[in-house]
Amino acid sequence: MKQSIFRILTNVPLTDCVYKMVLSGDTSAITAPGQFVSIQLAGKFLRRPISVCDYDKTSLTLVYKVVGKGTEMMSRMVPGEELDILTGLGNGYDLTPAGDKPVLLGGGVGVPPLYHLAKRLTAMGKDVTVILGFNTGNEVFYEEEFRALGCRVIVATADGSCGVKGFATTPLTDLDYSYFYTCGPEPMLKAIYKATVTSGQMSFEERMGCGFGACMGCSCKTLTGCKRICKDGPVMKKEEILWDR
Amino acid sequence: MKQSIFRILTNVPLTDCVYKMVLSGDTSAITAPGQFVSIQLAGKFLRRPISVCDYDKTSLTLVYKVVGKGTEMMSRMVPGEELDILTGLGNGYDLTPAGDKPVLLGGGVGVPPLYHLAKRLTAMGKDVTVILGFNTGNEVFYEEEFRALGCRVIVATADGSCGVKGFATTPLTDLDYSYFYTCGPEPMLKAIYKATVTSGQMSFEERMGCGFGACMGCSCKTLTGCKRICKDGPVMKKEEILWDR
Amino acid sequence: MGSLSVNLCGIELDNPIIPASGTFGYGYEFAELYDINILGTFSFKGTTKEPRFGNPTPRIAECTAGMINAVGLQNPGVDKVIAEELPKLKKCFHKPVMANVSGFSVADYAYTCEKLDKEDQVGWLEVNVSCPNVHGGGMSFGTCPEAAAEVTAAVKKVTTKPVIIKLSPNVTDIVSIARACEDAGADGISLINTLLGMRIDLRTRKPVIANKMGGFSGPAVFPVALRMVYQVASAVSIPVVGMGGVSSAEDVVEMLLAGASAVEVGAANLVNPYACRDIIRDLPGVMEKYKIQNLKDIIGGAH
Amino acid sequence: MGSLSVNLCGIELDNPIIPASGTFGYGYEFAELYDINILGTFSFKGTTKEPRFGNPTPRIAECTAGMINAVGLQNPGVDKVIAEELPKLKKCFHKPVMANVSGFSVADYAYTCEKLDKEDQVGWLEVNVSCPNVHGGGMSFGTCPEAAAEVTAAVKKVTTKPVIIKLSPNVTDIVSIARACEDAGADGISLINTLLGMRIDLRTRKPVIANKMGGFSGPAVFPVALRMVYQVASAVSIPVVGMGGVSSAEDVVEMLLAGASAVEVGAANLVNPYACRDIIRDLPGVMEKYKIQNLKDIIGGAH
Repeated sequence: MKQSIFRILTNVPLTDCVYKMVLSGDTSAITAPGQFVSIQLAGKFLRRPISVCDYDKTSLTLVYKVVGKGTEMMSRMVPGEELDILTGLGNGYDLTPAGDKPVLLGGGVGVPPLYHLAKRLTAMGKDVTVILGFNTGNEVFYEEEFRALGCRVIVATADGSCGVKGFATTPLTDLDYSYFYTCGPEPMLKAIYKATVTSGQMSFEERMGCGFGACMGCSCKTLTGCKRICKDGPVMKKEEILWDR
Repeated sequence: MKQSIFRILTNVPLTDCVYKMVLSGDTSAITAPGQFVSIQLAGKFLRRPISVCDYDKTSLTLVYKVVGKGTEMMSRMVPGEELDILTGLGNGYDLTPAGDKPVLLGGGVGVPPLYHLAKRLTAMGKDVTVILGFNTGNEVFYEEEFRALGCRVIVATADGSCGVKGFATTPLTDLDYSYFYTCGPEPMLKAIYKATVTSGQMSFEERMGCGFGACMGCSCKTLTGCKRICKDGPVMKKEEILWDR
Repeated sequence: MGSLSVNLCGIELDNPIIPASGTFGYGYEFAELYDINILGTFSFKGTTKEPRFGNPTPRIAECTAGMINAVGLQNPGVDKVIAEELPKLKKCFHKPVMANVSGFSVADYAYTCEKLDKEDQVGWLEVNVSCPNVHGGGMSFGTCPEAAAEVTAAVKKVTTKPVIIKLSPNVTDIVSIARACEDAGADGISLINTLLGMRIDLRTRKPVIANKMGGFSGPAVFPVALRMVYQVASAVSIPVVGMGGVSSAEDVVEMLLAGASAVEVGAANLVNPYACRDIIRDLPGVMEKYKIQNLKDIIGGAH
Repeated sequence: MGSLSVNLCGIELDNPIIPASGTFGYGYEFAELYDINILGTFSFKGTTKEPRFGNPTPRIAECTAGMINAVGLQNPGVDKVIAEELPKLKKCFHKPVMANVSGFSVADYAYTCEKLDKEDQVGWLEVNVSCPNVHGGGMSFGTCPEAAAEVTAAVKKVTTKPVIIKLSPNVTDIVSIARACEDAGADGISLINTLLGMRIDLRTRKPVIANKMGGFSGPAVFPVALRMVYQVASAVSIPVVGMGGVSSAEDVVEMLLAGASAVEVGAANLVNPYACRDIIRDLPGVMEKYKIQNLKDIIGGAH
């Protein structure tokens, strides 16, 4: 974990309420895809945890949804403004068990953390399939970005207005995959837990206090004991998940 | 009273800790010299009351001393920044009883509200004497500005490092004046109350809640009953003042 | 558009917004700024039997997201309020007004309430048993169920108007005090008055406030206020008026969900004199955002 | 340069800065960020007789200038704390540590304190009779002088180490409770624990926190904390540890002036993991600005 100042390079909307912010700063504390950062906002007491969409040595890409006053404040920020950010939070995805045909399943604002994961897996020469689930067509984002990485991309919308009609699990049935990685709302994670025939990793969300393991605000029970979503998670192995937390 | 947004035109230091800020905005609510404005600052709950140094139809000049975090925040503001300001607060000085040879006595940060007063009195053709009291020479400001208005200016410093050695009252002894106006710390006001041989008006300071007469936070007793420094003051007639408040 | 109206002890309010006592004077200063008849009503400056100058100054200290005041019930006394203030109030406000009353003995409270009961424009009596700024006064009544009940019963004897008891948050068990007031005949409960707070000036190394301590209010106290409103609303069957740090239309909705039938706005008026006008203006938009048809429908919705 | 050192119940601290229980774990997470031996000491995660998972999530709600938590004393239980946590703590922290203890009965408190008393590194026992987040537990002991005294006496019987009783601010008369603890043999008083608060989610129209209410902390509570520290410090002759919203070196000085012998820093650690390091770094400059030679000299200076 590292606390440092980042400068906004760009901040543009991808859909009605999803924005993409690119910042420049020290990303040396980020060690794995699926980790998150925590942003201090003027006038807000708690930091805002945001998953890392992509990063390199000097830049950080965040794709976030405007859900409250804090993220709305972020959406109004302009290039040149600076932010106090804690980087390198959480465990992130483990790439080693991916196998050669991993599938990545993202639901809504759960899509962003899968991008850098896909980048790493494709770079390793894996045959990567990405399933992006949304409620409706005008909510779809990052389809082309995943394609540009060389992934097979399947979009699913609940109302069928774009891609397959159904949920992220729908295309799974007739798909051959070696392992799965997912991030999204809990109902979707539960469905994926049931639908998947292989092992995999899931990224969870919870209201956090500190974001770095100090306050026990986001604890959950697992088959391997109590875990802190922010520090021992947000990514958990399918095998350790206890749904009745 | 009026609430409106002002834009900073300039904000420059006059001494180590006294700054001059010129803003553009709607000054129509300001009706008399000696009134004050109340400024909202990000992250501060209460507004900051600042006396009006000068104004015209579209611009407002504030000369303020950095005493705490709020005024320090103001001193770091740059041209173009906007401020939410309540204007036209307080009663201000009454010019009618000035006579033809009024004397204006200012102590430290009590000097600014006398500037627009001097401007009005000289415009009325009065023979105006201004006595500026400071602790030491490097705290002196606005001497030239008052001279430029055509006032006779006498500077007094406690350590004698500039002008007359002594207090604002020192030059009074051999001065012929028709009426007095003053603003400054309470010990100085008490001294002037004793030293002056004519009637006059004094401007008082107090910790304020609202600044417009609603909260009774700055009440004081006078010979003419309870008064609110912010609404019935800050200017009071010598005749009504009760020192043991 | 849905309705903003609520009912407080049998009197219909156009909306639940009520400037709190001590932050709105007797109304006419604010009437110079906007038409105060847009308000549900307002609670006028705390009135006592005898005139009071109040505490020495400084009476005000700033805090993070709030302020401390130690005014000490400055007011001209009930006779002068009736003779001089209410006629001025009547000129600019044409709805029933809430009369806020404080005292130093049960007899004081009864005396002042009996006089105000005869004023046509007084719609409710808000009896303040919780002023933190008068020694041996107000607050002691609000920290003990028996004393609060005694004041309530005495006031009920001398008025036919709805009696709302204003409670102090500086207690271990707010519910027992609220219940005691209800049992003694109170028609409503308003809370919270200010939290007892203090600041020290690092330069002088002395308390900022001449009276050392004072009443802490502002957005900082909102979570404590909301909690107590929720607790009291679930324990009594009479209407609850929620207050404490309310500064936005969202805060008002949150208070109603906690069980408030109406909402008082205090410190916010002192930093934004148009606070109540702005909140009333913003309420319809917030209701639409959260799919609220009528404000009445959501009172106590979080229980 | 003057001295930052203070004395807490006979043990000298290099400075008065103490991370508060529940915001600093058992130290080692923060030891990855900076050398925690710069601290005066720290109070480790509240420990109970049996292991506890605590309350369901959500456990956290944001507020203006603060937060509400309802963790509910999650901890592995005293035996595991001694077997697994303290050895890890010992590796990164080489000063006496403050052991924070909670319980659900007088026997619980005594049991846990007796076990921790045998640990060399434990310098003080901070006995929490004020947790707002456990039903029928902790807090009830802290809201009644007799119960607080009973816990104090029971703990004093099983330890020779200084016993500091941590009090709840959710009471009518904090002074009577502090005095009862002193009379029962307490070596110090620490306050304030969190204020009981609540938030409601306008979208779901339900309380944000699964447990409905929780403990409110952060800069918003500072004026209430300072007031209670001032009241207790003038009523007892044992050392007082001040806490509640402290986030800066200036806040620390204000707490010392109010009568605190040392100062705990809580919520600030959660939004700025380097908060205590920064405060210790800033103290000399603030002391110079306000012409303070030694911090010891100004304790209780505002009385």
